Amino acid sequence: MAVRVQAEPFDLGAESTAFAAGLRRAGAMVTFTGLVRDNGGALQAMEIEHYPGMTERAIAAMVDEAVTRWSLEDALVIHRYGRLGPQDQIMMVATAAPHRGDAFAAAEFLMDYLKSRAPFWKKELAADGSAWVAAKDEDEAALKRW
Amino acid sequence: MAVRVQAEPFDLGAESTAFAAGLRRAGAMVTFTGLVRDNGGALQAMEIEHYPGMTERAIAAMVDEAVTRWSLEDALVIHRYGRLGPQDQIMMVATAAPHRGDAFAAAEFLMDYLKSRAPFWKKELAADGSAWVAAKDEDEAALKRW
Amino acid sequence: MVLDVLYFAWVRERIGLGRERVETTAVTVADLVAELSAREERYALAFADLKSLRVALDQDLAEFSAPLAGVREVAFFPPMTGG
Amino acid sequence: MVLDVLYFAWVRERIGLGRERVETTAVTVADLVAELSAREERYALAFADLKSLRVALDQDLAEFSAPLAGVREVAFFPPMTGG
Repeated sequence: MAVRVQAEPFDLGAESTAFAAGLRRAGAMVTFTGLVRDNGGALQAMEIEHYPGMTERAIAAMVDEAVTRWSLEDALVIHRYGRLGPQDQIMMVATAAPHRGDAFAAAEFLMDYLKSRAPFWKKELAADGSAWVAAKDEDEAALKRW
Repeated sequence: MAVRVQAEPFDLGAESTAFAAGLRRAGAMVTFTGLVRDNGGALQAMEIEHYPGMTERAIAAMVDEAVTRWSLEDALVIHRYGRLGPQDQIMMVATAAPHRGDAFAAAEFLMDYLKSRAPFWKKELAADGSAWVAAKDEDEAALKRW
Repeated sequence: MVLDVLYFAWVRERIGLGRERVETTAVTVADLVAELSAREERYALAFADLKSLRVALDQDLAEFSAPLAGVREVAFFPPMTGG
Repeated sequence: MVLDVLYFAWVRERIGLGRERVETTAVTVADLVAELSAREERYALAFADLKSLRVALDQDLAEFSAPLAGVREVAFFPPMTGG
């Protein structure tokens, strides 16, 4: 299990390869990657602010919870902060389990919690100004299924 | 959209990188990778038989169906056949969509259909003999949710 | 009518071949199964439990009650285990 | 009691700083919010709508009714938008 919060880009391919190489019993591996959407070309950059200390702590608690709920061989969360450009990779989650149901459920659970319970805030910068991304009701509602 | 049925191994990292590099509007990318489980060390190899022609046709139909159901920017299915060893990568699916719900749902839909509707058959070879893997009721039942 | 008949996985192993050409007057898949089963013990054995078998006509899944008119390729196999 | 008070995202922007030390006798988070809001307009503005705010005590999410006894670090921020 690993959690990394970093400003630097990560290499999705290399991370996927390394995660897979560490598996010994898994039959299923899922990755999720979040990308900066450029909203039809208007977006110049995205600034991601976070709460150092609480971020790592909150994500580690989510991973621990996922491990108690599903049969996971491994899990990885990488989340960036700082300035990102359109289509840059923001974050990734990887999960591995004996069966696909657990790997998918754990990845979706982690994503739902990262969306609404990890202390990150996104600001979109466009030619006509900047705005903080508002939390969506549907993201809060998504937590209820777990 | 791409479907590949092949005997050769694939490079999960390189495939993930290439898939991500082609995206222009996606906010979410999901990959699933299926691995040969070694059942506690007993498994020597897995032989995967398939129905050339029907395999490609059946998978392409699943991808088409996924595209009509969800807002997908891209989808990829790679599935191997032939002889594989423990922890070898059997297959992968990748999906990309504006939002995470569509990317996850499409990946799970494709996996459920690949399990029970793509003409592959797995045989497990162990020191004490070989046996065809039986289809699971739960895999057939999983189709009902779509 | 002449059909290409294909067998996969344990159906192939029981019958002892993966593909053959079959001259038949069968109207449905079920008729063809009855005809083949009557031929030899190995066919009867492979087709003993139709619930554990699937059939594809020209590479599309079908029912055992489906008509064979216009069909060129029939495939018999156990439930699929992909993914 | 002396607290480290942290502000993030638009709360930080409205108040104009990311972190300060606050000497207070507030019993609950709500008391602290009232005290800060009474200080200056920019605080009152940032805390105008508590429903659009979240609070963490020593890096754990908490309610505005939570007591501050034993707490060292209080953080105010909008609903999170990670992932």
